[in-house]
Amino acid sequence: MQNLLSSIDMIFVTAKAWVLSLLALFLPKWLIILASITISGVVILCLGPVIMMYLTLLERKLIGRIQNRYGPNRVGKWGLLQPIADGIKMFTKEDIVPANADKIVHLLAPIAIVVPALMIFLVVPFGKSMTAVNLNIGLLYFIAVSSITILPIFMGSWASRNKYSLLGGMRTAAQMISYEIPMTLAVVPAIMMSQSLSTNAIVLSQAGGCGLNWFIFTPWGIVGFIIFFLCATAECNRPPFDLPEAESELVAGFHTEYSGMKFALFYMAEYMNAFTLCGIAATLFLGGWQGPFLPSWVWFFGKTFVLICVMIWFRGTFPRFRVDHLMGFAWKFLLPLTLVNILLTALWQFTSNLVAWIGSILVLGISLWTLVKLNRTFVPEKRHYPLES
Amino acid sequence: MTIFGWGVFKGMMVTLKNFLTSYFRKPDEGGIFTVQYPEEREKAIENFRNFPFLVYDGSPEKIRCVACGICERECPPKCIHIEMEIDVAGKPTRKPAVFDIDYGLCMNCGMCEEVCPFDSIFMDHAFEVTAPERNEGLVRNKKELSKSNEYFQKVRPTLASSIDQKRKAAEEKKKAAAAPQGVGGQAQPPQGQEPK
Amino acid sequence: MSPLAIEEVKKNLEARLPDVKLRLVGDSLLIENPEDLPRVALFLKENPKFLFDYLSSATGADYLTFLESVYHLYSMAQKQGPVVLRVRVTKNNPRIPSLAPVYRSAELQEREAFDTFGIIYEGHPDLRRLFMWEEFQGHPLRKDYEQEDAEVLEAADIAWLEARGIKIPDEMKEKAKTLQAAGQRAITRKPEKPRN
Amino acid sequence: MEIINALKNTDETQILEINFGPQHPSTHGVFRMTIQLEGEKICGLKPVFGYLHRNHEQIAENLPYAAIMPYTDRLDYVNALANNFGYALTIEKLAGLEVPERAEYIRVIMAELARVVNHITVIGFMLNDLGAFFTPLLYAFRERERILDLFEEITGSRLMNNFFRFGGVKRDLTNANLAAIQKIVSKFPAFLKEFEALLTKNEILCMRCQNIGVLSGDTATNAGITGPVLRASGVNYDIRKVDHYSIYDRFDFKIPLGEKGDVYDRFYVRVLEIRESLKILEQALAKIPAGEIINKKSLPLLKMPRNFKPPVGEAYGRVESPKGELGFYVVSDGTPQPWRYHVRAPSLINLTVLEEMCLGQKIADAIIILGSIDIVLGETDR
Repeated sequence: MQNLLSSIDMIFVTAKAWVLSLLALFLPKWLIILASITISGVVILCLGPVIMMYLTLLERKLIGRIQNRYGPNRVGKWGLLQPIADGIKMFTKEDIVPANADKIVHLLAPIAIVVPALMIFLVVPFGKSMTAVNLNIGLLYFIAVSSITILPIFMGSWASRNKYSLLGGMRTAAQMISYEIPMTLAVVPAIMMSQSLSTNAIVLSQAGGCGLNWFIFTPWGIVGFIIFFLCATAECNRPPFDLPEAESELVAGFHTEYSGMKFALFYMAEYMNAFTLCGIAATLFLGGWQGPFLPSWVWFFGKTFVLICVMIWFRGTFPRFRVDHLMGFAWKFLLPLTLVNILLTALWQFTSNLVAWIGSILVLGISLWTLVKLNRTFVPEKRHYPLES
Repeated sequence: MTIFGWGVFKGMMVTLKNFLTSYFRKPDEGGIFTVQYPEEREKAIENFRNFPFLVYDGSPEKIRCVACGICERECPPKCIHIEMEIDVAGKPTRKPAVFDIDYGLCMNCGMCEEVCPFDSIFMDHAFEVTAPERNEGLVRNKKELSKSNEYFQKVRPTLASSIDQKRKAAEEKKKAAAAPQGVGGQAQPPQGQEPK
Repeated sequence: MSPLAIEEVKKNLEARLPDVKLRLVGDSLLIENPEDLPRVALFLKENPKFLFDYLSSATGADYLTFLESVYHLYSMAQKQGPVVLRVRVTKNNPRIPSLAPVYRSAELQEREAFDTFGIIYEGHPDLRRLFMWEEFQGHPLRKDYEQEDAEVLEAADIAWLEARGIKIPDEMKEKAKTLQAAGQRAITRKPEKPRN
Repeated sequence: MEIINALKNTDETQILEINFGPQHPSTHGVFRMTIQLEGEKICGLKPVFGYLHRNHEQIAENLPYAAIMPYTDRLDYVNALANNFGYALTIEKLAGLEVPERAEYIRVIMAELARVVNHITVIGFMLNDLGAFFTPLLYAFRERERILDLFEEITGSRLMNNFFRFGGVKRDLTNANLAAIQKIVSKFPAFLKEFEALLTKNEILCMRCQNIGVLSGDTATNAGITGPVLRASGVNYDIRKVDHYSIYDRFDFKIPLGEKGDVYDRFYVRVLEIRESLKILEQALAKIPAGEIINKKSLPLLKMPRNFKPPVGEAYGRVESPKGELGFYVVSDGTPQPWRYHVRAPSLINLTVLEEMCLGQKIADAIIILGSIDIVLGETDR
């Protein structure tokens, strides 16, 4: 039984090893290393778009259900072929480039945006020894690469020569740079506790205890997770932080002037970003692929999809932030909270017992109360409505 | 003082509840209310009015319309065009030779149905009217517009049966009145409604 | 407001503004000299007895020999009204002082009346056409307005369209040429008057 | 030298001018504004009208009185019944027609249902403009659908009702219809509760809506603002209470007033107004008498609309449409068609203060302010 489980767990790793050993029969060693990288790369290149396609379907289905609709259900059973139909539509659509657009940059932007989205996949640990590249500075790499995403969006918005796009691009730049900071700081506690920048090592440090050793089950973990998750939502421009697109304000923001496959590439990048950011959130705070009984990759994908569902849930519920509130939320609320959180982690490190729990909750409570008091604009006013005859 | 973030949480609970109940609630209790259109259809509502049609009794020659032109004149967007049929002797036959309705112009107000003194024009239920072109494609001529009384009975049962009763009563009354004088013949329009 | 009350309004107005000539037309007050309108309105607005602080409707009307501007005033504070003010001007020189400085609600309504009747409201902060485009000729609600035929193109229209690379069918060009030769504009037939 | 001058002037910002509409997802039709932006802040806004102009008034001046009724449906197509009501009221005033008791009740019931439909639609669209991805809108539409089904059953059409006639209504309400209305009315509060739980206390929504687009009561009165927008500014003025037209004096209902006159007040006053409308509906359903549905004098006119010639004169009738004061000014010259027919459209006049409300706000606020004013382009442009 144990054997069977572990063999299912390692099924992809074994398959790759088997293919490599087959190649080793007639290929030199340096080519095998290249082949190993190629196989991982090809898998990721296929995985990314497929995940994106089915995420769109999932999102449409879930939002449909939230809104008491069916969602797509015509193409294939339960609409399972809908993403393919969408893909065909996108491919066959006319590609419209505005007459005054900066043609080269306009073309480059959608291509450039997919690259960092795919690059992040490299350091995501999909399962036990299923990280494409086990970098010892994995998190640093992730933070660095994910912040590149701003550039292509700004390229696209600038090259379109459209005022709406331009506004969207400005918003993106401001928003992404601001949310980069609390996100990075929210990661710090996990690094502090696992004492490593490698994603694999972070997962390994959360092992055991039937999942109770996950970082989320500590006071700093839950705060860090919530902040990281909010920042991740903002990073990939998902509602309620979807200001760069802001359908009801800026038409479609930075991709107003894109159509056909270029538009699809923007979407692909957005969904892949959502997936990887949720994957990283699961890795950092939810124990990554750690979990009892089930194979490790099932745990990883399960956790990631739960987080994505929460993102979709947000989309189905919340109205959009306004630009100044959004920035204020990042700088005046999340940033101080992350700093307090780092302090808490240090506290936890030294006194890991009941005292630490009570102390952390006290510190958190006080800091939250102070932050709410300091940010009066975030608190709803009480209104009274007289009924007169 | 409520906790900061409570409103957000409550909203999320509402959407979660709707998500879950969409799987088992009935449509009129807040479940999914989508009607899967081409396969399923909503129950037709009798009073629904769309485009007008002409009623005939029995065969299309016995069309009720006498081409009096009241509907043509009262139609607010002027989408009806009628020409009286003229027989060999040059006398009007009290039958329409041409009866065109431009569905592209018609605004489904039901005015023609209201003003018609001969119970001949009524509003149909057919709403799947399409044409590739908007000028000629949507003009319906007399042949296309004429529909049997049975169709009328099927589409709007209560209205049709009440009108049938009314017509029958009027006919019997006329017979009774006509029998002693021995003059039969054409239906006369009610007093005061014949256009001058 | 009952006729008695309008009498009272008139009496008060005459007592306060003796040089303003007023006349009762039905239930409304006709101000003989258009120049007096803002003074009357201001008096009605600020007098604590009336406090007509709300201009409900301001519109024009064409009576063939003259143009009229009608104002309906209500009081939100006293919950009374309406007082109807009228001003008449000739068609040649339709100038009326604007009420927009007194009531802001006149802003768009006077623009509309300017657009549709050509009444020039002097002192209006932004007197432009409201619904029609700036280059539009004529005032569509005047009784002598002739409507352009949308289906027929004039020579100038064809030149405009062709300059923008739009192809025009030859028959339309022919029609435009004959129209131009005859020195006519493309005017639609007026809708026939229903019988009285 | 020029470069140095250019560098000196760098702290002067350039103003960005955008055309907002007529093709834009959240201008509620083909409304257009030219907005001048300084960064994201609005420093100038000019509304441009006329993209849906069809000269309703001239069309009406060439039609007999009864034939104008279906055209009034097309004014404010979200609640056609209120337009019918206003027009019928004006012509009855002009011709001195009485309306039978039962018809009055039917009118009030239908008009209040239309008000409920309008308000939930407006709230839904406003929240959609806020960026709530269609969820509140579709919840609102779920309820609207029930009422529209009822309209279809009673009037024959879901939106273009064409239901009122001079001196009465077109069709009687059966007992089954009354029971269906009763069912909707009794179910509605539960929906409103859910709807309020969804967003009214939401922090993001409160941040976005509170103290945005503030309109003071004095400005509102002077600018002729009416309807929920006026009442949100704290002015107690409801034509149902002031004019007591139809039989509104027989019902016990209150007028909710706002505190500050911002977007949030306008939003919440509408929610409260739905509750008051439900109160009216309940009372009307309990008290509706049996009897005629149309005045005997106007019965023959249904068959011959062209014989309807009101005496020479003029009338100005107004009703409290859900958007504000809907007025009709009709001048008769004794012929079958009006000499002058004018619509005082609340959607148009409520836009007078749009620029004032938007100045100094962010571009995202302009949209919700527009959404909270509640315009329908069919009425604005006529």
